Order: sequence, then structure tokens, then C-alpha cells
Amino acid sequence: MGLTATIARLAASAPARCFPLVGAQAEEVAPWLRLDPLLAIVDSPRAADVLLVLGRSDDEMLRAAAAVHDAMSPPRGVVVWSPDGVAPGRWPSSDAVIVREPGEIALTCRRLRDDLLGRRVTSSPDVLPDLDPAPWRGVGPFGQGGTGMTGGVPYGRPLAGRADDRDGLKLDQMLVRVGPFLPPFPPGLQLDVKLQGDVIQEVTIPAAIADAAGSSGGEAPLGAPGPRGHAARLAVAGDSPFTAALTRPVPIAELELPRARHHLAWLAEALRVSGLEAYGLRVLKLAFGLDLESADSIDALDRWLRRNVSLRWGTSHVGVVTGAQAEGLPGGPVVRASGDDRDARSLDPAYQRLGFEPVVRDEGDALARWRLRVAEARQSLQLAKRSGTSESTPSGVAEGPRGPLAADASPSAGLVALLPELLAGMEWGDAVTTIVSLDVGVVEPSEQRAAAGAGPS
Amino acid sequence: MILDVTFWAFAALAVFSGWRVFRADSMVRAAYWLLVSFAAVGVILVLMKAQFLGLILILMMGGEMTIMAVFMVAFMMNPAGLNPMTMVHRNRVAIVAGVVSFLAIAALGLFARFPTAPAPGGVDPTRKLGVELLGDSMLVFQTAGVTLLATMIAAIAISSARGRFGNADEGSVEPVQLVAADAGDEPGEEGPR
Amino acid sequence: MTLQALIVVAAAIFGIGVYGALSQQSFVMIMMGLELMLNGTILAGGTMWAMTTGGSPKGQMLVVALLTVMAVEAAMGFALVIGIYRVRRADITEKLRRLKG
Amino acid sequence: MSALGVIVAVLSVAVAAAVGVYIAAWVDIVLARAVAGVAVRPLEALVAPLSWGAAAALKARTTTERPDAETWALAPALLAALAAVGLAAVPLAPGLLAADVANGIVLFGAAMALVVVAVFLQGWSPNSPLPMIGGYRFIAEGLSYEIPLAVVLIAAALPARSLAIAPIVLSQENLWNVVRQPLGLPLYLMAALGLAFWGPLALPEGEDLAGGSSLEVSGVSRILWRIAQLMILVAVSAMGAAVFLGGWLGPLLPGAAWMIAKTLVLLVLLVGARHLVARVPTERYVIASWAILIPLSLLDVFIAGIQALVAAR
Repeated sequence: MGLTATIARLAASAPARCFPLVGAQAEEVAPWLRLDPLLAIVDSPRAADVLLVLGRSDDEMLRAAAAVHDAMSPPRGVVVWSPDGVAPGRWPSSDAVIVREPGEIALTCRRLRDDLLGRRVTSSPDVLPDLDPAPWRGVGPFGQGGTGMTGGVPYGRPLAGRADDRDGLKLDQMLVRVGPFLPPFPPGLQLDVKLQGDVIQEVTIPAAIADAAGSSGGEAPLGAPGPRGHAARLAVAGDSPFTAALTRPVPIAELELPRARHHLAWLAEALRVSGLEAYGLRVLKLAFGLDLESADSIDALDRWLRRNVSLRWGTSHVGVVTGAQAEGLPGGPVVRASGDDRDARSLDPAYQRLGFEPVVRDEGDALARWRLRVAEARQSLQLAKRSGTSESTPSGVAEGPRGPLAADASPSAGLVALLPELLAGMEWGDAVTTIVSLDVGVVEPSEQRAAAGAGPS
Repeated sequence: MILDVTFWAFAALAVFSGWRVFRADSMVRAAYWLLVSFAAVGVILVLMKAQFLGLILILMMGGEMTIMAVFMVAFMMNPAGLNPMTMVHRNRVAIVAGVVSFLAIAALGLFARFPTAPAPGGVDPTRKLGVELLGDSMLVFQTAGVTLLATMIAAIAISSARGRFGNADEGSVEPVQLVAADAGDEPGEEGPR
Repeated sequence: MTLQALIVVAAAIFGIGVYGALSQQSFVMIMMGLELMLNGTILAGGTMWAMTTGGSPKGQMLVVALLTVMAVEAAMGFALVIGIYRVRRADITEKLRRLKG
Repeated sequence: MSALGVIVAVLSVAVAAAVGVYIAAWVDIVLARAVAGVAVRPLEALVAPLSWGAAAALKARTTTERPDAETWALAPALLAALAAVGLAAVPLAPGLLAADVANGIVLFGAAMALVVVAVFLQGWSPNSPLPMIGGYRFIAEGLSYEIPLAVVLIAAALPARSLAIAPIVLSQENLWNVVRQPLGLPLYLMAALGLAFWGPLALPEGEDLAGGSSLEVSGVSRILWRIAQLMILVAVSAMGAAVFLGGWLGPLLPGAAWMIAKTLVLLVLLVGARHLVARVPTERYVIASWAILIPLSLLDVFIAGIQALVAAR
């Protein structure tokens, strides 16, 4: 038996490395894939065997997904799952493996990876043509660009421009489009960032993503990387208990357990982005198996969080949402972490009977949001336990885990609109901490576009 | 024999990389070619039993060249070498000056007569250097320390945005007509770089 | 590895440094030329210590002094580059017609 | 040293690096599972580094748009070479020292000072924004770990009155440096995390940059880079064991066994930090380093100096 065969056999015992692209209605599924021992969710498409296209995506996201696909190193394959029975025509390459049941995703990925290793399946070919985004335009004696020695637009991209910075020097400024599949970001979030070193000078939300789709598609080096399963996006998902509670009475336990689960799944993701992936998995397991008796585990988690100096160091005084900024938001944990006690549940007589008091913190920083969500998860378990069979009172507004839901509004639009104001001047690491701590639920660029239109002027 | 081969290899590397510094298109490469040149000289020093000095040279230059690379990227256009680049003036004069200084020093080395008294190896050179630094040459050593301290203060004073009389970029600005003349040469000044 | 060979190598490095310091337009590249000249000087100093002093530490002292000079040169050079850039937006010599502040 | 001695010493470095990297990867997997609350299965985890490595090696190398291909290929090799030089400077057992130089500490310091070059090149070369930010970050924090590292190593060399490492080990015959200089080892380990860009100080490769400087690397280069990084961890652990924990000194067991045991203790500490300590933001780390760690390391060398003076009287 040759060396190659040995290596292939060894490789076959490794988990299939997946780079998930999370589309709409997939957040119920995506986070839990991390718990599956058959899979390893990786941060970079360069290291992935399988591109996992989850949920529904619109054309813009598919274009970005194609760039991610082409960045993967062969042998590579594609697995597609969509909740509404799949539209096979959507994914541009024909060799994608289509899964119908979410429970089969992991096994399918693993089989596809094994087939790729065993050469029973050929590696999926490039989707986009390997072309320069624009021809080189040079006029100087050495082929350089337009004006002066350094002007010009090599391959259609202007060289970095200069702008004032905090040191009083005018140095190069880099315009980067990040997202919609950057692993530390909520899936679907796309930002235009002006960077100087790793200080963010300006953030804009791409208003017309469609117009710029060419550049977001062609920019493979951008690390168009991927997705990850953020906590369940309950805002739009049609069958979530929170949207159901808008119109009909729902048992409180059926609202509060998913809320606690959402908060814990969010915490797992936040821990992962903070560099504590292993502990995040522990929290994710807790969230997965959450029941009415899990209160002690949450208490232990809370103690651990409070004692972990390094986490406090990385999150306190980061991304402070002031009281004034919070007032402009519809509500939710972010608002309550800034000293505002708005909570749709306090208006519900059923909750009032249970003695519900919203959890509020005053600091408004990322740490406050972390702690508040853990406290709310704890409170949710208590409420669920005490509520017995009592049901919520439908009033047209229901408190979802990200904030109040109304028939036509999701709580995330306001948060996305707040990002430019919040992130300007931050270092990249702090900005990511802030974005994660806000728990924004964006999946469809169309929703983001609406947010950009409604942004603070 | 092995010593000689090693020496010539590193000597060639030191000279070659020194030459590449001014031929590289990429700023980062230029800085790191210079680092290679320093490291090669460091190795030659180690071969000459000046082990401590050779290693210290490499240690110092690793940091300094990295800072230099960052400076190049920050202050120069075209740092990545995507555009071919030559930025020279008085090239011919410079070449002549370089060749003349090489010939002069090499001639000095080849034709002057030096005493022959090779240094012994082992731990001794480092120990002796230490005793010298903190013994007979204590004053020189201390002066070097004070010089470095003064340099640090001066460097911060020069480069900081705020001076004694307010912000550095207010007031001390080149006369208007010269700026205009410059702008004529370099219309790309405020444009995309 | 003779004294003559070492001095010729040092001279070559120094000569390239002279060329760079005189020909380059960019301040940082000029500094690289200066550093290369100092590099040759360090090699020559080390050579003299190793071949002609019989191990007297004074020769090594010279190299230590050169290292100090190099550190000072780099620090002051970078500070001046920042200072000039801040005031004049200049990063090559041709943009400076006058040295007066 | 005889030719045979050289061969044995060089082989020992190669074996130490290979075994050390393997153990580090294994410890990492075992600790990650323990922290995550999954069944640990240490024997099964023994295969895991191999299978991950094989899976990565079977991927093709892809490239980005106009990378600096040569420096990109050079970066992992440079990092591995520097780690090997660092490891060669450490005596693994009495008389077993590959780089038997009079200035072993300086050699180690010089090799570790060049790590910043390798990481910067890895981030710079792919011509891609997030890796580049990673590379810049490493430069920005470079001095913050290099200065404490160099200063505590000098302090540890003071009682031995030698820059060679074997005498430093022997100087701890009666009292290990970890006791004699209580500040030394903690500061050294913190600096080592920065040097190996590992765990709480994985700033150039943090999750917030989706992998940072190694984001765009694929195929064999990716696994080489990870191996080189683990080699750095092994080298700093071995140096820490020699300089602060008395190296091969110890009763009953042969010297090599003591050295291995002490190195493993430090290795487990460093690897474990990744799963228990969150990543520290760059700016706050730099401030803390200059305001706290560097003054403390100067205090450490000051105390060591006074002790040396008193001992000399």
C-alpha cells in the first residue's frame, strides 16, 4: 500500500470540513451543525471540502456564494439544503448535492467528502470565469497607471486614497467590502468599511448591493468567507412561536424556552468569536438540550462568565450604545442593556401575573449585553417553570429574543442602521465584538437595503 | 575549507541582497532584502568569532527592517509592486560615486598593510566585551545610552502632532508658490494614489 | 576568509549603499542606502577586530558604537519622515525645495 | 564536538520538534474536548492530528489575485526554520545541544525576533485585506512581547554569569529560577503566547479576522504553517523549562526525562490557555504590556541584578 493510499485513508477519518453559507430560514438549522462530530465548520473557504448552501438565498447572495465557492481549494463539493423543498436551479453549478431533510446534512457532507477523496466524484469546477475585473490600464513608460507615478486603476481598482487619520497624517485608506459571508458576522451582513490599518474610519451599509454585485463577486481574496450559523433568526421565520404569538395565545413556556435557547446559542457564537470555541461548544450543547431543569447550568455559566477576566477585558466599554441611541431603537436586549426597561412582555397581563420584571443593565457596553442575555435566559427558565399552562395575550406586538416583533417590522433594521455611527473609529477587533454583541439578524440583503434607506439622517 | 565556502556564500548573499534592495519593485521586498543583507553580515561576524555582535545585529535588524517595511507601505505609493517602479535621480552620478567608493575602500583593503593578530575564539570575546563596556569604556557606553535616550525624546518631539506652538501642520507650511510648482509636477498629489 | 577578502566584501556593500543613498528619491529608500553603508562599515569594523587587534575588545566597542549610530539614524530618520510628511505631504526629495520649516 | 555528536544533536532537534508538535496538537484536541464537555477519548485523539494533517495535505494549493508568491511560499519555511534554530539553542539533556554557542540566549532571542518577519509575510503576501490586517497587528504588538521576553531571559542568565544555556541550567542546581525570580516565568509565558500568536494572543489569526494571516492559505502550506506555529510553542516551552525550571536537573530520573517532563508542563499550560482565556484586543494588550508587563520585567531584571551582586560578595 502506497503512501498516498495511507494518507487518503487517514484523511477519510477526519471530519468533513464545511464552510456554510446561511441564507434565510436556515438559522434554525445552522448553529447546531457545529455539534455534529461528522463535520468541522471552518473559518476559511480555502480549508473547506464542502460548501454548504443553507436556506433560501437571493441572486445577490448566490453571486457572492459563487466567489466563495471558487476560493475553495479542490477537491471540493457543494451541498444545498433549503426548507421549502429546494429550488435546484438556483445554485449555478449542476453538481451540487441536494438534501431535503436537515437531519441528513451532516451525513451527506461527509459522504460527499469521502467520495471526493476516493475520486468517485470529481471536484466541482469554477463557477465564475477567472478574469481580471478590468484590464490593466497603464500609460507610463513602465506600464504604470494614469496620473503621476502611482495613479491609475490597475485592474479596475483605484489605489488606496488618502484621508485624515487620528495621528494627523494623511495616509492610505483602504475601502473594503466585507460580508455577506464573513464568519464572525451575522449571516447576510454586508458592510463597506474604510480602514486605516485596523482602525475603522467609516462604515456604510451598501445601499444598492445589486449595483455592486460584480465587485463583491469578483473579489475572491476578500475572503468572502462564510457564514456561520448565527442564533436562530426568528424574526421572519414564519412558524416561530414569537411570530405566532402576534396573533394567537401561545403557552408561555413555548415562548420562554426558545428565547433562552436563542440567547445561549448566541452566547456560544459570541464565545467562539472571542477565541473560546471549545467553551462555546459546551454552551451550545447546553442550549441544544435546554429544558426546565437547566437553571443550575446557566447559573454555573453565569459565574464562569463573571470570573473570566479576559472576557471582561475584551468586552467592557466596547461598543457603548448610549441611552439616547437606545431610545431610537424599538426595544430588545440591546436597549435593556442601556438602561431602558422597554419590554413588550411587561404589558402582557399573563406575564404581569407571573411577576415579570424586565432585566435591565445600565452600562450599555458589550459586556452588559452579554450579561443581560445570560440573565434573561435564566429568567426565561424561571418564567417557563412558573407559568404552568398560562398563555400569552396576543396584542399585535410580541417580544422576540432580539426585540419586539410586529406584523411588519423586525428588530434588526434599527440595529443595522446604528452600525455606521457605532463602529466609526473602532479597531476591527472591537467592531466585531460590538457587531456580535448586538445580535443582529440579517439574512436577506433586501432587508438590509430597507435598513439603509431608513438609516438615521 | 568549510569555513571558507560558508564565508563566500554569505558574502555573496550579503552583496547580492544589498543590490536587490534598490532593484525590487515591492517596498516590502526591498526592506526584507536589506534584512537578508544584514543577516548575512551577521553570520559572517559569527564566523569571525564575534558571535555576540553578529547575533545582536540580526536581532536588532529583524525589528528595524519590519518597521522600515511598514514605513515604506505607509508612506510610499505602490507598496506591493503591482506597478513596476524606479524612483531615482542623478542615477549616473550615483553609480559613479558608488563604484569609486567601492574601488577606494577595496584598494585600501588590498594594498594597505595591516598588522596580523587574529582574535581568539570561545567565550572570551563576549566576556571581554562585557568587561570593556562596563569597565574601561564605561563612559562611552553610558554616552551611547544617553544618546539613545535623547534620540527617543527628539524623535517623539519631531514626529508628534502637537508641538510647543500648537499643531505641527498649522503654521509651518511651505510657501504657496512652491506648493503650486510642486503640484504642477505631480498632478496626482491629491488624487488616487 | 582573509582580511583582504572581507574588506572587499565590505567595500562592495558600502558602495551599493552609496549608490542607493545618492540615487533614490524616496526618503525611506535613502535611509536604506545609509543603513547599507553602515552595514558595510560594521563588517569592516568586525574584520579589523577579528584580524588585527588580537582580540582587544576596543574593536568590538567600535561595532557597538556603530550599532548605536544605526539605531539613532533609523529613529531620527523615521521621525523626520513623519515630521516632513505631516507638514509638507512630501515623501520624496523632489517635493522639498527648501529645508527651512 | 565530533561529527557524530553534531549528527546526534541535529537529529535530536528534529525528533524533539516532530514529537513536540505532535504532542502539542494532541494536547490541544484533548483539552478542547474536555473544555467542551465532549467525551475526551485520548487514544482516538492520537490519530486526529494525523488525519487532519492528511486531509489538509490532500487539498490543492490555490492562489489569490496577484499574490507575492515567493514570499508567501517562504513564510512557513522561515517560521519553521526559526523555531528549529530556537529549539537547537536549548540543551535537551546534559551535553546534548545542537547549537553549542557561547551566546545561546542571544541566538534564541535573535531567532525569535525574526518570527515577526515570517508572520508579517504570511499576512502581507496573499494581497488580501483581512490577512494583511493580521500581519500589521503582529507588527503593532511585536515589541510588546519581545521586550519582556528578552528582559526576563537576560534576568535568568544573570545568576549564571553566562549567556550560554548549559551554565544557566547548572546555576539552578540549588534553586530553580522560577523560585529565585518569581516574576520571570509568568512574564515569559505571557510573552511566549504573543510570540507563538497562540490563544489569547492569537491576534494576527483571530476569529474576528476569520483566521487572519492564514485565511487565504490552502493545501500543504496551511498544514506547514500550523506545524511551524506549534514548533514555536515547543521551542519556547523547552527554553522555559531549561531556563526557569532547571532543565535536566532533578533526582532519580535521567536528565532527558526531567527535561521532557518540564517541557510538557509548560506546553500544556500554553496550549490550555487557548481554551480558557479569551482573545485580548490588540490595543488593550499593547497598553497593558507597556504599562505593566515591561515595567515588571525590568523589575525582574533589577531584582536578579541585586541578587547577583549580593551573591558575589
